[in-house]
Amino acid sequence: MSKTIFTLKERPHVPLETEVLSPDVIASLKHAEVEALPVFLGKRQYRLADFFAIEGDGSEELEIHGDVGRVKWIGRAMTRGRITIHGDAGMHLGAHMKGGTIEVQGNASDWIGAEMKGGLIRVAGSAGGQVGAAYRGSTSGMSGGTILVGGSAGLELGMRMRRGTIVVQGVVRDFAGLQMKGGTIVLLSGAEVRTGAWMVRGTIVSFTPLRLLPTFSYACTCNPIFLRLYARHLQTLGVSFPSAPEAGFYRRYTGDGAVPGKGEILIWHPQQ
Amino acid sequence: MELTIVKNATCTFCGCVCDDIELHADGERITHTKAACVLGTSWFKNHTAERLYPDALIDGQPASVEDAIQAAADHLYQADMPLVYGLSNVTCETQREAVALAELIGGVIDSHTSL
Amino acid sequence: MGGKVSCTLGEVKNRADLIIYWGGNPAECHPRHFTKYTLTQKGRYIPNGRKDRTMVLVDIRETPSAKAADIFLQVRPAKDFEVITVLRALIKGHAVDPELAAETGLSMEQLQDLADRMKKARFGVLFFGMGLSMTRGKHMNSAALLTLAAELNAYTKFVAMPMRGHGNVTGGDVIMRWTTGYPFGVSLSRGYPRFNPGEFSTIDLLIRGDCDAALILGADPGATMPQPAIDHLARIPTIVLDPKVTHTSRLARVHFTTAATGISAPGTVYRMDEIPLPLRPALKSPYPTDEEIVHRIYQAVAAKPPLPPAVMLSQATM
Amino acid sequence: MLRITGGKVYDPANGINGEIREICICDGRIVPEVEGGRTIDATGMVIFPGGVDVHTHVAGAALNFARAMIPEDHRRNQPFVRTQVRRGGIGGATPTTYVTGYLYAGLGYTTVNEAAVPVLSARHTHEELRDTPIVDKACCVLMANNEILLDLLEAGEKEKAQHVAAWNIWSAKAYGVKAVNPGGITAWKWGKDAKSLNDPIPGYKTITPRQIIKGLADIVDSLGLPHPLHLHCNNLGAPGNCTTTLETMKLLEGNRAHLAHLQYHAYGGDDWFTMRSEAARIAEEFNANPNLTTDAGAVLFGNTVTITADGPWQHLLYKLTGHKWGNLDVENETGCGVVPYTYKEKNLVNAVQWAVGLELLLLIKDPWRIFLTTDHPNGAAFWRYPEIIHLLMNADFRREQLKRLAPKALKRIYLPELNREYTLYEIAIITSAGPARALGLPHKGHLGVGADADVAIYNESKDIPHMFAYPRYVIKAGEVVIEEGEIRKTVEGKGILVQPSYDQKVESYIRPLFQQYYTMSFDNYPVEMERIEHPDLRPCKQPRA
Repeated sequence: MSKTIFTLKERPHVPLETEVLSPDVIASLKHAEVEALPVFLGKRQYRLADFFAIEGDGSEELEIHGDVGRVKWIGRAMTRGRITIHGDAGMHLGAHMKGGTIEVQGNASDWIGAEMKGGLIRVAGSAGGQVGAAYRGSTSGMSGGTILVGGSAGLELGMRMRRGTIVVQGVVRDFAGLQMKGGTIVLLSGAEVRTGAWMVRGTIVSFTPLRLLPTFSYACTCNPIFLRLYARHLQTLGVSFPSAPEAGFYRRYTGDGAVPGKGEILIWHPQQ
Repeated sequence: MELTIVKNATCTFCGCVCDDIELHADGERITHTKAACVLGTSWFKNHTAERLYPDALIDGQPASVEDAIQAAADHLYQADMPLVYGLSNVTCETQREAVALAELIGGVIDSHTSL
Repeated sequence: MGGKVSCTLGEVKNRADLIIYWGGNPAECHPRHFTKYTLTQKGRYIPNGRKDRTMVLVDIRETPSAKAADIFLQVRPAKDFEVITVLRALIKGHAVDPELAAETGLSMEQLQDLADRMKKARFGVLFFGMGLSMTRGKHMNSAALLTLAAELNAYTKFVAMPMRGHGNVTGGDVIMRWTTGYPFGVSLSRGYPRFNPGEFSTIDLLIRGDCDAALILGADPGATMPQPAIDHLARIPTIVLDPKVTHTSRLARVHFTTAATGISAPGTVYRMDEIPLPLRPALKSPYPTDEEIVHRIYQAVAAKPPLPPAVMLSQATM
Repeated sequence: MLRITGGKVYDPANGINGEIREICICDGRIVPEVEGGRTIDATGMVIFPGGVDVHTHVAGAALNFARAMIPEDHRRNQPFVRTQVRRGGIGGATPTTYVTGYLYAGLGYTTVNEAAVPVLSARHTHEELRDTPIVDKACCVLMANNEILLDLLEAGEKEKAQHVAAWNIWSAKAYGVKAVNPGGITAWKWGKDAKSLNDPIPGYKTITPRQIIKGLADIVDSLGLPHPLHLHCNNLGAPGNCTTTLETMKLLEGNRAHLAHLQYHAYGGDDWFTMRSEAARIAEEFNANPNLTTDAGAVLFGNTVTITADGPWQHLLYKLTGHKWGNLDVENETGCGVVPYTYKEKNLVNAVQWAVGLELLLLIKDPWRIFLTTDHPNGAAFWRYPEIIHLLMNADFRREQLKRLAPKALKRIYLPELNREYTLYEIAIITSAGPARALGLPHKGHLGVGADADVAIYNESKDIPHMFAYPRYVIKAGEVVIEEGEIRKTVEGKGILVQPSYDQKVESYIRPLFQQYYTMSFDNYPVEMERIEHPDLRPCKQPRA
């Protein structure tokens, strides 16, 4: 299968906006057309080739090399194909995306997968704030798809998310699942404070004890079947967590009573 | 110096923006305030009509306003991502001009509110 | 989704029987707030002034404002969000974990008492200061208080208002809203306004080094901002307009001395409740106004070759 | 100098119905003839007087408050990119000021009336209007919950009330008087409402909404204001509110009045489940009351934001939708509520609302008395007017649209039975000639000699929405501002206002009360005349003694 390879020539001195780095835009273009695509360095418009050495014609598979930590909007609203970033990725990576896959081998900045509807984003390193979140004022954050973060993640993870899955291996900062309306957040190393604040519905699973808001109430202990199915599904994506009935159980809390909401937070207790 | 008295003056020191202040001025400085609080009084008395500073500085050296305007325009025009920041202790009329300028130079505009 | 429920200060003067200050110290920072607008004034429906009102102060330490308060509630640092969230649950009669609630520094009795007072007030107001909006949780703390006020309207009349500092900072919000649609943190780099606090807010931009020139007016970030932000301002061409040579002027490439707002420069400013007021300067400045300098810079830039018009690739990129 | 030749002219004020006529323009006005200058060949085109919006919310504290509340709407709509001739900005439900001017001009509208201005923040409204290019701007000052005025009306001091009202109009540099939910906003300051015309309003001893309405209508007539009392009736949006509206119409016999956004006041039923259209009853009564004019306040499906001084209604809407809610009470004068809203075809209530707006436009016989509005942005953004024109001009299209409604809705509305189709002549009346006349602007809304040279020229087309959304030319005060859908020039509009006469001594009556109730200095309250750019001071008729 053909690939289009982009190598950043030099880290831009201010952010570069490249929503054209998406398989939907690039797939059907010839090499020269790809080179001529418009990008924005602050207020000035340039050609994509001014910043990237480009190999190959356009394709559904984009491989990006170099430190694109200051390159914004890669994979915006993409519906298909694959983007692999060999380095760090900038803000709004895969925002509004509907399908396809984005892989980041380094860290990612803020707003990855914001308001996404489908597809998969996998970040090997850490992610910034507002992963899968709603942009300011929007009623819903991500409404489908999967975001997997290998390291830690920042503030307001999954803010107002409606559907979809976010899994974070490392510790997540404050307000994970803020005003969540649905979907699932899996926290393998827990989170700082205010997890699930003002959540209405949805599920947050944590494998590390959490300090909960006083407005969550303890409901029961359980080991729901859906989580075991979920674990099996996530395993196909390379994520594993304990789930067998003999391995332990979850303490289930509901809230946020302040809203009032019917969300659930499940905290894993391994069997001694 | 002739004494001027201004009634219903507006104090812009804090967000209360009291507009019932009486100011007595001798042309060079405000000598007396009525109704202002301690913060307002020191604010009014802290500014004068004297020429205490150069009109403009370029790289730390006194310069004419016209030269400084050109220098500022060059910097802002050349920049790819200029920032216009502050907007607190200036008038609304200035703020309107600042937005127009930010638009012209393709910049970011932001105020104390974002802090 | 909550909202923003507010009023002009005269409504507080005329009607408020419960006044709550949260994370603010008006006695020292807004000295005439009590006497001109809120606490001690007699109002149309508050014939006895101070006697007809209850004042509550919520803060992490006992400031001089506490002397004015009937009730002082000391919250543990960085626990405001938890307190407000508990209050939201209590006003609706929902259960709260007393042990976790106690971690806020307030007892259940105190919290329940405040919730009851808020519901029973005839007209309640929540003023919130930087002690709330600049601590852990930041904009969510303000959002929490605004939501609490909005929800209280299911039981009685309640409003909330930020205690804005810094002269005309409110005017900045107001004018940016009508010219750009957003109150602050707006990027115009693509030829139309985009809003994203955290991305286009000044401290974030400066600390990330994401801007390459700065025009500073009506502020002295060189004296107040975190060092990495100041360092970036010193690295890039910075232009300052100020009635004095400030900390920021000293690290700037270009400084303009301008007439002082309201003292020697005329115009309009907005009060914290978004009421516009005219200025009546008492002095004539030897310096031009900020307005004039900004306008002249505008003209000087406009005289240069225009940038090609921005291309709209799809709909707004945000 | 400009000559427009070969176009079909629709100038209802002068009885011209689609005749090919030449229009000549000099110094911003229509003149009998010109020598030289540019000629526009308008062959195959339709010429209208520039549009006049009798009721819209485009500037001021309330709208500006709403702007900050809906960033999601700003992102959803096409933004305006800066060019050499125009500013950048935001479109959507609450466009930025510059874009508001561009969008209105882009429809062929050249005059707008901002319908709700508190005196306390009138300075703000005028600052925004100054940043709203191209169109001429009038505004109405809010009066029906002004407590100093209510006290006088309660005390029966009509004459003094008249002087206070006139002083307020001049202080706000306004053109007309607006009454919103008379007494209801004052009640809202205690979390209550004024639902019946005859009950004393909370906080007062005896005064009722009825007395406020009658009192203000008398004052406006006595002052000889060019525009009658601009009234937003009590009980807006509530099922069964047609009773209140009918009562209000009766009450206004003997006065002139303009009933704003009648659509929101023409509902039957007892609750949200039984709500139905009462457009037929309302239209019948309205047809019989030639002293009244109205505007549609039509609703279109889609996203918008509702903004009204009617605080209690907005709180109810917030509770019904669970959406965001903004509220801003203005001391002693008024309030405002903001709730983002989506009108949906499958929602029974919304379907009825959509139908009622069209029904009123079709059932009210005299197009000179009902005007096209959406109560922007409440029913829909103004830039969607061409969609309503389409619905009015094409009954088949209307029937098609009915299929999109919740089927139950069809039993609650009259629209399926209505076959009337508007002509271009009638469209010119409801979008220009009629509102200009109702506003009392003799130099607007027509193309006769001496009129302001505000002209909209459309390509004649069967594609009605396209034709009206993209005028071929728009001329404002003699300048071609739009050509082929592009802004060519951004001229500044005028500020239209009146100076009604009042006894200067009234200031000494107001001053102590003001110092007692307000929080700013009395001397800083009135808007300075210098703040009105290009003022157009209109005369009042001789006051009735």
